[in-house]
Amino acid sequence: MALLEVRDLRLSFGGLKVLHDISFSVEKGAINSLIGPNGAGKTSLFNCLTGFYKPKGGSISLSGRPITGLPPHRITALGLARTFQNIRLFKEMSVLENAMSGQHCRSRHGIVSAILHLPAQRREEEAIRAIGMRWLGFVGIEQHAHRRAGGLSYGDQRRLELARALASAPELILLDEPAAGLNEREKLDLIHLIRRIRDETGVTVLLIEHDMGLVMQVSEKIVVFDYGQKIADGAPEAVRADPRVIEAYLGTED
Amino acid sequence: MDFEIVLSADRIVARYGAIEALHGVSLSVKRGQIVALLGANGAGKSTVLRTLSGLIAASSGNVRFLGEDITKAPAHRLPHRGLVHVPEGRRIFGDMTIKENLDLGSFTLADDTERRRRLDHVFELFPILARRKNGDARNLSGGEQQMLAIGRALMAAPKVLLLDEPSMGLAPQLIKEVMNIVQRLNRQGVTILLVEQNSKVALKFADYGYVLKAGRIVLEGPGSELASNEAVISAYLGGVAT
Amino acid sequence: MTLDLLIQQLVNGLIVGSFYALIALGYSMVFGVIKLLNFAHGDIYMNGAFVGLIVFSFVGIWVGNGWLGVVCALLVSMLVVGLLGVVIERFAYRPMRNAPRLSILITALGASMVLNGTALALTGGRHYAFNTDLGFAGIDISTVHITYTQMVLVAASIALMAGMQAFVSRTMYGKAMRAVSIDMGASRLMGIDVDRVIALTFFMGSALAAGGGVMAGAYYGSVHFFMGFIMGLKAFTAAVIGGIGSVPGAMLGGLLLGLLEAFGSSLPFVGSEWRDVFVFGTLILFLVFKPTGLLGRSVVERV
Amino acid sequence: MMIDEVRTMPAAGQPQLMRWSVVLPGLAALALALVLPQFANAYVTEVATTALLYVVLCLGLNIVVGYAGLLDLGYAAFFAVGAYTSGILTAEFGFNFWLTIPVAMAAACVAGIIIGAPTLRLRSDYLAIVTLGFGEIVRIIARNLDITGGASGLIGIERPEIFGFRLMQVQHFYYAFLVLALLTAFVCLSVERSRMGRAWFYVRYDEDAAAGIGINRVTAKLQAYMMGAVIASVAGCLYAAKMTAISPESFTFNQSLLILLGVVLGGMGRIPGVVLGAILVALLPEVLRGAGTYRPLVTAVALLAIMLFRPNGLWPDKRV
Amino acid sequence: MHFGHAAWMRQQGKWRELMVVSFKRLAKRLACATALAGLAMTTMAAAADIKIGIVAPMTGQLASEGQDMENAVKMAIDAVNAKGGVNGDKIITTTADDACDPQQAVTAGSKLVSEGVTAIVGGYCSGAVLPTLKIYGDAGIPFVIIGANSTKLVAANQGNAFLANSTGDMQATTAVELFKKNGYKKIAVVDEGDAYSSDLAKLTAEAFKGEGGEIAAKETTTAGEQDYSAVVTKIKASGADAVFWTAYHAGGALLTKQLRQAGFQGGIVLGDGNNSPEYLEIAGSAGEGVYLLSPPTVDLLSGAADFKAKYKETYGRDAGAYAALSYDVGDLIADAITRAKSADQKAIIEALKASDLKGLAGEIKFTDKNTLQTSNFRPVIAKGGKWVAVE
Repeated sequence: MALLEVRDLRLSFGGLKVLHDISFSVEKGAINSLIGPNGAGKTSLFNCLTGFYKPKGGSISLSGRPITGLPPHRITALGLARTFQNIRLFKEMSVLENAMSGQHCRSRHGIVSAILHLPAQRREEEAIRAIGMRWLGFVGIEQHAHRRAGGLSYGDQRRLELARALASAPELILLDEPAAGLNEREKLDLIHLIRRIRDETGVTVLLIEHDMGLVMQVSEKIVVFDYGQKIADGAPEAVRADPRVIEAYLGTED
Repeated sequence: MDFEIVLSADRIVARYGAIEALHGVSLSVKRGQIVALLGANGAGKSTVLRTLSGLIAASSGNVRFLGEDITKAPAHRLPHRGLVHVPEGRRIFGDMTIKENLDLGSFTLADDTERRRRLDHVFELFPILARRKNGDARNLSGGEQQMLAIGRALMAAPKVLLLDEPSMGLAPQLIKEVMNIVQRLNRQGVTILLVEQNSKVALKFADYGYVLKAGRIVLEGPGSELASNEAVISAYLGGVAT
Repeated sequence: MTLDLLIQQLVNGLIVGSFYALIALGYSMVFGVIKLLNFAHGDIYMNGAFVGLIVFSFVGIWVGNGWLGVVCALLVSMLVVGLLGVVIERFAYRPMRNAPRLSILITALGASMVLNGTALALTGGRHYAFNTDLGFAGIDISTVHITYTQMVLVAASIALMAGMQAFVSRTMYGKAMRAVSIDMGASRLMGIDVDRVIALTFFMGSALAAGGGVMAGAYYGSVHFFMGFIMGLKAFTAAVIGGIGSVPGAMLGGLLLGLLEAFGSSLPFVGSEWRDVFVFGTLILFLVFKPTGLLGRSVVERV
Repeated sequence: MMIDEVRTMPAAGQPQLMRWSVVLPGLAALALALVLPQFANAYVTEVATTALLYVVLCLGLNIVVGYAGLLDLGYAAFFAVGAYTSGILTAEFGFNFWLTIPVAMAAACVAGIIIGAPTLRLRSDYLAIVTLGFGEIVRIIARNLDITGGASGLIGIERPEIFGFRLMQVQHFYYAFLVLALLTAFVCLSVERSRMGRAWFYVRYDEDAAAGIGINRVTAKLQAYMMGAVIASVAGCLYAAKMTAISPESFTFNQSLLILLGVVLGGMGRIPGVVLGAILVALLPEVLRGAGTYRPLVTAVALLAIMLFRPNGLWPDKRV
Repeated sequence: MHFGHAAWMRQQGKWRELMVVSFKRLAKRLACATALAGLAMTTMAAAADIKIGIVAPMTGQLASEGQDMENAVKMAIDAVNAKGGVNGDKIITTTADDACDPQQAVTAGSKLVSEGVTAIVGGYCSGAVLPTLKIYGDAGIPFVIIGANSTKLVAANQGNAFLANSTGDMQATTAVELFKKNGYKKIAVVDEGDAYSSDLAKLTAEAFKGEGGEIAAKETTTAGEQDYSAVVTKIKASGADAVFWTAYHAGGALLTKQLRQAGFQGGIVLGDGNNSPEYLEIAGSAGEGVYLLSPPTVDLLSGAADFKAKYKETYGRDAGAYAALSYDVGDLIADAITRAKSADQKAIIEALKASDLKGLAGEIKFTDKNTLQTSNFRPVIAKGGKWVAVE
């Protein structure tokens, strides 16, 4: 059984169809990519998967559990984490606090135990902190733990967003244009990091990316979108050679 | 034709907050040309247009239009001078009628006779808009909305038109139609700077082209030359370019 | 309920509703262009009434205390208070345009308190008589007495609203106003000076509120610093019922709220002491179940 | 991009729960607070007691406005719920004062849920108006019911007894409010740095990002709203006991505004700032006594000036 | 333990330690403070001059009334001092502002108590006076209330407070007498939802029903609102002979105007809160023939002409509604101290109980509940833009 199963997913905004019967799946432990020209509906699909949009029809399941139409926080709790296209960190908080935020759905102590300073609550706090630090270490920015997140360099902000998503202990992580705004050097680091996520933690990765170099290098499978429809699906080499894909990207002459 | 430079950008740098999106882009557009600005998603094409039309202030470099420095000019001053920007995603006023949308295109025009003349011109170019002029723009199809966006820009009687991805989200048949109109406008004397992802289409019409990658111009040349350049393909689909 | 009572409450609702509508219109317009809940709007209404009274007491010497005086007061007050609205926008709201929502709201609250506090400081909390010679003459329908003043009042506010609607739908600046409320960025590409359009919106919204204030002052015969608070709240309720951001919605909402109040307080089980609970309850129900109001349009929220 | 440069930078700052620049003046202030009634007369003590009442209320509202970023213009309603619950139970049903506190807290929770659950999904300006309307509704209800003593309110509320000692004088209530204020500050501090406290910050900075990392936005806001309500209700209980007579006049929109002013003045979201703001608000009528009818204007100008020139308050948050 | 976060833990520890120490210290101080406070009280009472506290709204919407009260009390005290003071001592006054707000009233009250005043006079709003009764009561300070007259004050009185103004039920009695005299059978009672007006409305309704009258409608308006048309329509439809408005002049004027505008022909009677020139100004011609239950204002009092002139001369303004009564209360307190032969507060309270003063505003004699024996309200009618007595 695939980790993520999308069947006949449909989405529309006020009569305008954004996604037409999308079906694809992501196997556990894979690194897959979603590509397509601007306006193809990739981010809309991400928003459906993560519960920010309610699809008009179709189904989504994660590890066999249906997650269609659930609110975002429930979906995250079920093991699906995401990053945002235009980095959305809690910029006024510390780097560590950002990383710790991912643990929210994995912890349970509330107001009362915080007021009473219960030992269990303190242990949990300590654990959250440790996990936050661990993921900061994983992405390589633990030395900035106590800095203001907004003060990090752009590349480090991207890393922090990854650490935050990883801290929620996901089974699948969705990366929305992780390479946007990165330079070549940082992109290489990112490719390395994405591979480490899968290899060292076993988290499955699905990314949207415009940088084809990166996509071709890291993905085992690529799903291609155009006009809200899936037009191709396969290994990088096959996709790159697919005339429909070239046409979608470069256009047709007639 | 007089190939005088009407619009030029000289090493413009633009940023969104902490992110530098353009790292010194220079380009020039000559009178009567169609110039294509190509590149993959996220390369900064729209940002170039937004900087040219004053929606974003360039943090360095400068922009000249018809011999004047317009780097610091606010966006709303430019349509009147003849530099009109058709933004990405059309950005039509959905809750207003088609006629109202067109009227707004000539906002700075005081002369009602002239407005009517231009309106007739747009209606002649896009008969579909004339037929539905009192309908809400929201109800138009994607292609019709694109026509409305172009028509609205024409109401300002542009000397230079900045077109941002007119083909986006349109079916191939419609793309062809839109491009024909672009060509027709050009023949009527409108200089056009066209941003396109659909490079085949763009280069077919363009006199000159620039290829943008990660906020830098990586390639430029006459349209026909670029059309056959392998590097263009790799700029889109990745690989060894640059 | 007898027919007479029905007609009487209909008339009552119509009159108070037309005030609500005038004020609600300004709320809606401002909300439309800059998505700001202008807490100061009720106070602008109050300021309008005071400016009207001052003008009235001066021009009354030459033109008398009749219609001519009221019309003079109305026009001058609309102009002066309209400019006041522009000043408030320029110095309080414009610097905050990109600030967090919470800060903008508190700023609006502060602007409201400043206007209110100024009026209190200048008047010492006194109630001022706004005595006109308009009188109570009118026509009788059965036992229902409708004064000419009431008729003129409703007609005047309808005329103001119609004028507003015509401005927004016909003139270039009116269209620009709507364009700015839909898409500020695209409006700039049309050559629209967004700052100017926002200033204009504040001018018109404030002028309408001032017009409402002068009419209310002249009609009810008294003016005081606190008159804007309740009116502001009710007008906001009216704007929400009609659909905030929508011009016809504001009118509809105002009239509906007026009628709702008039009939609501004659219900046997709702005493007049519960009337405000009734109004705020309606507001809360609308916000929870139909936040777009009757004529407002829903906006697709995107991430 | 400059990944390497940043990597070589020294780690800045350690996690500091409290900085000495805050702790030292804080200790000094606390010491002063403890001995104040010994050299101050009843008037000064009374003003100081009012200041402590505002400290509690402002800290409570700070959870709603400062932490969760929800503009509440009807906060006095929860203050009223506490005061009336305690007042009715002691005056009409002969409850022991201390037993009324948990009842008042529960009542505030229920009121918080009734008003919060359906409305916390709304955009912030709508929420502001709903809370304003709710504040008015509570006041009108208190005014119109018999059990609340109608418009003239409740009288004869018993003064509380603790270990056989009856709180009677200004000084007694001063210390009672001081204890409550310290307790509230302690609670706020504990929660601020806990999982829920962080969740409020996350939601306030970016609701969508917060949802994306698994935070239930509505629940988080509701919890903040309820916690604010509970704090106000406890303050209300003690207030009723101190005043012995309460009436709807004490719970007007103006009261809500004053509390909000306290929160904004010192610096939203930060305990020392809020405490400072609360004290300023309580001192305002005393300091501005000569200003007469100009007082509201001075207050308003202060609020506006703060928002325009020091949007983070007089003692802003410099955390991280 | 929080390894790696020792600093954080240290802070936590300190914080907790601090709390413990604070609580211990607090308990000690609490005992200390109580003793000291008692001490302070006795020392302060031994001042040379006799100090009288005046509590009144000096700020806020009712500041003008408060100013009148302060002025008139001071006038009376000055007169007493000019004649040699009381028992050889001079009386000095100190004013505290209650702003008609319960919370500020408590602060003002504490201020007076801590200044060691011998007695206190004043109080305009019942809501603001109520929570202070406990403070003055506990301190055993004689308190003569000038304006506030809610019946709740009577209930909350600890024996040290005296109501120099007629209470609400007295006004209700006066109102019912007027209704009967004018032949009204069905009355509509309208209040503004505040303590004062709803209290008076309730009392009047009960009193009128007790006399066999009918309450046709009982309505409440919102202060600050201008449109009363819904209420007016209900009153008209109820067939009431007359309307009794129990709240203040601003709303009273609006209601009068709108009743007449809607063609209401019946009588209109106003409570004492409407005694203001602004009422006649705003109501204009609609106010003609309206009845008002007036407190004893200088204009209505035959013997107050000198006072009126002197007040105007001294303060440059007309004496307001409560000026005459405030002057009487100033006299009353001086008289009580004289009769008590000392500044002993218990003796003063006893002396006040035995008061029998013929003042400008009428006779001041207290019942065993420390309220006036005879009502000082008198009905007046608006004629030609002026209030004239009804005989």
